[in-house]
Formats: sequence, structure tokens, C-alpha cells
Amino acid sequence: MNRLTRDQMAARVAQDIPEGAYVNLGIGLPTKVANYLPIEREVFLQSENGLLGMGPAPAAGEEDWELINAGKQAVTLLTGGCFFHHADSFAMMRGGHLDICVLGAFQVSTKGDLANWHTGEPGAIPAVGGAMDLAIGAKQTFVMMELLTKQGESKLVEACTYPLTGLGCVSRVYTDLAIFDVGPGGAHIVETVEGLTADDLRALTGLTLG
Amino acid sequence: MNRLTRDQMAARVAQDIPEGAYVNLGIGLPTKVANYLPIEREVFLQSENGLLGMGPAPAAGEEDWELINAGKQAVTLLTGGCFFHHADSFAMMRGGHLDICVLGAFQVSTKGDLANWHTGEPGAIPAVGGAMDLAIGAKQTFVMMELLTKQGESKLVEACTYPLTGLGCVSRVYTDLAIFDVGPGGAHIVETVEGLTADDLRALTGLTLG
Amino acid sequence: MIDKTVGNVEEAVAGISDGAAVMIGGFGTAGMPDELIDALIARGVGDLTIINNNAGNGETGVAALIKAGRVRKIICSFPRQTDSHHFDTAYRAGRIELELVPQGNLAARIQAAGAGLGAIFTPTGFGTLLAEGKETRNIDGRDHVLEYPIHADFALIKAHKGDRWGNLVYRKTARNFGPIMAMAAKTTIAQVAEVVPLGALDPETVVTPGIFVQRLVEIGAPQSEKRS
Amino acid sequence: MIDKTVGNVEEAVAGISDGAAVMIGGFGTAGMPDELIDALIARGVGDLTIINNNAGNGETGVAALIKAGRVRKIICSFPRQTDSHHFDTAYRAGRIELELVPQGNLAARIQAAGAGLGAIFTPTGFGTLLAEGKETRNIDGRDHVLEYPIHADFALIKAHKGDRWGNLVYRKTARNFGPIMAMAAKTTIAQVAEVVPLGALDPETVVTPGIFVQRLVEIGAPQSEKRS
Repeated sequence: MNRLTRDQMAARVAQDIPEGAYVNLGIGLPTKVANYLPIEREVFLQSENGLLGMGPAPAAGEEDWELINAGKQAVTLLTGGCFFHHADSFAMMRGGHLDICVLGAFQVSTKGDLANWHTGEPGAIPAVGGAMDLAIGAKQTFVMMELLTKQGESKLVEACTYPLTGLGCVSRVYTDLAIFDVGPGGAHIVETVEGLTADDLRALTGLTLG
Repeated sequence: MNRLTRDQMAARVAQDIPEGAYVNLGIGLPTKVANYLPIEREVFLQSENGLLGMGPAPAAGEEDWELINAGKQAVTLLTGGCFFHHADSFAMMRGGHLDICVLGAFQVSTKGDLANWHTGEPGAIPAVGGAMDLAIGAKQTFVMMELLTKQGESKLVEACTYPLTGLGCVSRVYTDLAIFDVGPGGAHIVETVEGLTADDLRALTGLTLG
Repeated sequence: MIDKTVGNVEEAVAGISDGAAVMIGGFGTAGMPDELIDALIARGVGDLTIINNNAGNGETGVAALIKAGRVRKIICSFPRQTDSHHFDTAYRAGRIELELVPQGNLAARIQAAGAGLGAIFTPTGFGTLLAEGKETRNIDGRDHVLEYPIHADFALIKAHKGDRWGNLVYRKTARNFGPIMAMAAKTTIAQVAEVVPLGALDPETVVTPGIFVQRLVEIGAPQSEKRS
Repeated sequence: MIDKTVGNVEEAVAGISDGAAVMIGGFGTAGMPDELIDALIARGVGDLTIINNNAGNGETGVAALIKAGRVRKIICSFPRQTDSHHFDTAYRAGRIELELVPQGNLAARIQAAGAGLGAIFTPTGFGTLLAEGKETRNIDGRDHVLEYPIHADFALIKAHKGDRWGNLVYRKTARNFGPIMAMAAKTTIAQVAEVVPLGALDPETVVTPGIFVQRLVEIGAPQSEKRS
């Protein structure tokens, strides 16, 4: 079975982002999606710290630390991009103006609940950032994650056990083994990697998958 | 008794506007106050349609109809002035950032209630504009009006009979006969025109005046 | 390549249909997108709900739309003016419904729609006729009225310059409701005096980011400027 | 003549006293007013409530303020970072209280304070730990949480240029919370790279109108830019 690498996952998500889409890529794995958007396809990347039209990382030595993304990495601005303040930025998000938000996750439920901000471990210092706004704001929220934990447990679950980020907010889950649509009607398999059947996925996840 | 003219009333209000004050002058009589602010005194005039640092009317023929005040008259912008959108403009007002707002009125109660937007006559088409926002937004709301109607009725009243613009929002009332402080403790005479006594005012208004 | 510019005002107002809720920018005539409104009249749709600060001035813009009998309801702060005769006539004849909103609440409710808020508690209007029947609450010693967002299907606005991504800058007090209406409507249509090449607008000074604009059309010399 | 500029950072932070609620601009180190914070530390006041997106990075700015033991409570969205060790230590030792707020609600609550709203219904956070105990309401089929404005006694922000009336422009993503914090605090103090003559800022491009700024101080070469 051809488990996708993280870069292959990013490339697969990038396929589903059409020209003209307004997109927020979450910190971590989702950031890689930008690397697989063809240059000729105009996609508008938003970063919640106040820029739209985010370009790639600058060359080493060219960083401007007042031009950063939400992960606090130096970035560039495309011609035609612009800056705005934090309230306008989150209005953009909460107001449903973004087409797609791509997030990482600890767990996603078959109904589309998302857990990605807090492990809930005693003693852990919680930090939420923009996760809860991102989760519920865009027209569609995609999640990218490995399907299984290192211990082999499914991160696509009947009900999240980690603290929730948002309820019923995820529409699609991209994993290293399969892509799922999730929502009120439960989880449906969209595609699987070569050599993996729907029954294999049911066995791995323990879920009823349509 | 030396009843003040409308221009004298405007000049008297202008005396009480200190340098550095952020001020909104309502449509009509209050607009005249601007004419009596000494040029060397830097006062910031706000207009709720999105400008701060409003200057005097342009010379005839120099009007720019995209540079107007709330009364839709052509104005100018002082050096150092700026433009902003309507939500920011009313945030400025509602958020308590303006020091003084000067409004006209049909009636003001001794407790500081204001009625200045609607006569309540059957068949009248109501129009409120920014009146309700202006009334409650500034740190201090001043009213300018003739004390008596043409029929000789006091416009400073125990309780407004016209529809209210705001409750307990007026702090001071400038009239052609006297200046009053109003508020929870009732109306107090601040000064009267020459030749007019407190008892004369009590007789004219029928009010208990401190 | 994304190009939101369209060739003419007819294309710009395509898709607006009977019964639509349409925000129209402008404070009096400043910022009024006259050419887009003329195109809307020419399109022949009616039963519209219009959101604007006023209810038309003179013979152009919103006044012309009302005169043409296309407006079922208007949500505004200041309908009655010396030159609002077309509204006055329609209102007195019972042909147009009026929702009167204090100007700051109008702006805040439009902004709340654009920002995805469910409702706001605002102090403006408490204790007045315009808050009758509305939920109120005392918060930190101050009385407030609960007000709901105003959404729209379309916004027609006038800006100064724009680029093919829909970024806009405005001119002086013609800015007024444009930026917040652009955020509150499903489809925002801007008429601009000039379409400039991508990159010609300074990224620090863009007032309306392109995400809020779906179509723009260049109108070289708008009526409102000719009038001046 | 009104001149809001002051000669040095000590004058800039004058009047901030023990127990004050202080908003501090910045997202990470971008827009962090390091020099004003250093002056606040030198001033020797403590028991502060700090409102910032983070809880300090490395050794400067908010991190230095926490290290110096001046912060009783922090209201922020993202305290735990790889370089937030001063916060982590203080938090684990029970020396600092944390109010964790989703970033968009933080921005909206600050903006609501500046705009004089009493409260807002926001969809963000509904059904999560961060909404526990809060009033909720379903509006038009969507669940919302009632959130209250965040006010402050002071805001310390970093802008790019300013004039003697307090008008400000920002630089790139260092803008972030500056404009809304300036509106939400009783006294806003801005450090700017350059004080320019009145009229040097284009009135169309001023981001923070001077009404929201009470003092500004020129810092030629801020630490945060030296670090870069």
C-alpha cells in the first residue's frame, strides 16, 4: 500500500484548490500546500496576522521580520497583495469570505467536529491562537493529518476525545491513506491510496464508512 | 434684557471648547460654532460621514462634492486631517472618543434627556440620521437652542413630550437667554444674559432651577 | 488569471433579480454609484430591498430607482431631505416600506454582517421609539439594545481606483459605507473611476482588499462628479 | 498648538501605575513596542494585566516584562511557544493568571471596546472549553457565544510613522493589533520609527486617526528591527 508522504498529501490538497480561491493554510503541515500550487494558478493565500496575497519565503538574508505569516516565518507579498489589521483579518475569516481553510488536527469526528488545539493533558499550557476562528470561518474547512497515530489509533473518530476546536466545521479530511468527506451524514470515503480497500479502512478506523 | 443672537450663542459655545478638543458639530445652528473658534486654537472637528480635521467651506467654485460634511455641504480638510469609513467614524463617536458634541434640540429635559429628531406629528416622515449616536457618544453633549418656542413655551422641560433621541445624555444647554447644566440632579443656571434674573428664568420656564 | 473587471455596467449588474437585498454606497450623492444604479433600473428588476444611508436625492441614483418603482423596502437612517421628493411620494402613497435605523447602528449592523457576528448590544437608540420591542440589557451600568446584522445579496459601491483582483481605494468622504458594504454582501460590485494595473495600489493603503469585491467596472467620468 | 510627541520613552509611559490594564501590540515580535516595554519595566510598576496576542518571545518585550515579575494576568490567544519560557515558568509556578481567548474573539472584543459596543454574539468557540459557562444563543440557525469588550487603561503600540496630531501608519504585518488597541485604551502610546511633519501623511492612507493616540515617541532604530 502506497502511504502518501507529507509532501504527497500537500500536493493532493493543492489539486483541489481552484484558481481564484481565497485560502488560509494553517501552521505546520498545511503550510506545505503552498509549495504545490502551480505558479500560473492565481490562488489568494491569507494569513490571519493581516495579509492577503502571501508569497513564498524570501531568499536567506532577505527576511523582513515585519512581514511574517501566522507561524511567524518570514514570507513575501505578491504583487496585488495587501495588509490590514487584526479585526479586519478575522472578519474576513469569521464572515465567511475565505473559500477554504486547511488545518492540521489531533482528531476529526465523522460528523466534522475538529480537535486540534489542546491535548487536554494535565499540566499542558493551552494555546488556541486562531484555530477556533479558522475552524468555523471558511466556506470549507479541510483537515490534513496522518490517519493513524504512532500507536495505530485512528484520528478519524466517532466522537473526539480531545477538547474540541469547533463543532461540525470540517467538510473534508486528507490523510496519508485516504480522503474522506465528513459531516452530518457521517464519513464517506472519497479516494484511497493504491492497494487499500474500503474494508481495510473500516478495519483500521473501526468506523462505519460510506 | 440682551437676548443672544444665534451668532452670539455660537460664539459663547466656542468659548467653552478648549484647544485639542475633538468635537462634532451637529447640523444647523451648531455648525456656526466653527466660525468662532480662533484660528490659533487647534480644535479637531469630526464629521460623521468620515472625516476628522474638517476645515472651513471652500471658496465658491472650488467645491469638491466628494468632500462634504454631515449636512452635505462642501467643506475642506485641514492639513493633518484624514478620512475613514462609516463604521470607524461611528466607533469614534459611540466609543466615547469625542470630547464634545454640540446638537440642536426641540426639547431637553432637566435630567438631560434629549428630543431632537422627530416632532412626532402624524404624517411626518421620520429621519434620524446620526442624532441618536451623537447624543450618547461624546464625553459631553452640549445643546444649543432658543430657550422658548415662538409660542413662548420653554424648550427646557421637566420631561420631553417629543420622541426621545437619548436618555440623560445632555450635560449643558446653551440658549439665547441662559446657560444651564442638566443631569441627574436637575437643571442649574450657569449664567444668564444681562438683565435677566434666576427668578425671571423660573417664571419663563416654570421649572425649579438650581 | 483572475480578472474581476467587466466591460460594462450591464455585465456588472448581471444576476441581480427581483426581490434582492441590495446595499448601495453613498452618503447623499458622495459615493453614490449612479451608473450601476442606472444599469439596475435598465435591467428591469423590482421588489428590491435597498440599504443606503438616505432614500435618494434629486433625480439620480437611489431617487431614480424609487421613482422607477423598483424599491419595496428601504433600510436607511435619513430618508427625509429637501430633495427626497420621490421617496416622500412613494412613502405617503404606501408604496414603499421604511426601516429607520440610527446611522451608527446601520454602520455597525452592516459591519457585523461582514464580520460574521450574530448580534451586537449597542447603546444607541436605547429608550427611544426606534428601540421599541427590541431586547435590551444593562451591561456595566449602561443600557443597550440588541441589534442584528444586515446582510445583502449585492452591494453596489463607488470607489476611486481598483485593480483586477478587486482591491479598492476611495476618494475623500465618498468612502463612507463602501468598505463595510463590500464586506456584508454576497456579491459586491464596484464602479471605479480607473482600473489600474496590479501592483499600482500600495499594499499598505488598500482600503478594501480584493476578497470583498466580486466585480468591478471602470466608469471614466461618473455623473456624480459631472454634477459637481 | 497640539503636539502629542514626547521626547523620550520615560515620558511616554508616565502615569502607568500598579494594577493597570495594558494592551501591547504585536504578533510575536512583529509590531512589538520593545522600547516602550523596556521603559515600563524601568518605571517599576507591577501587578499589571497585559493584553497581547502572545505571552512573550525570547528575552525581549512582553517576555522581559513577565521575567521581571510585573504581570499578574495575561489575556492572550497563544501563550505557549518554543520561546515562551518566561511565561511557561511563571505560569507553572502559579505566578501569572491566564485568560485564553481565541484570536478572532480577542480582536473582536478589543474592537468592540473601541467602538463602544456592550457585547457581541460570536460563533467562534461555541461548544468548546473556552466557552464554558458563557451565555450562548442560536441566531438564524447558528450557535453563538456572548463575549464582552476588552478595555484597557493604556495601549503600547508600534507604528511606522506618525505626526504631532497622533495620526499613524504602520508597516506590513507589524500593523496587526495596533489600530484596534489604539481605539480600545483610554491612553494610547505609540512608538514610531519616524515623526513626520503634519501633512506628510496622505489623509487617504492614515490607518489610525490621531483621535485614538494620546502620545507618541520617535525610536529611530527599534530593537525588533535590529534583531532582524
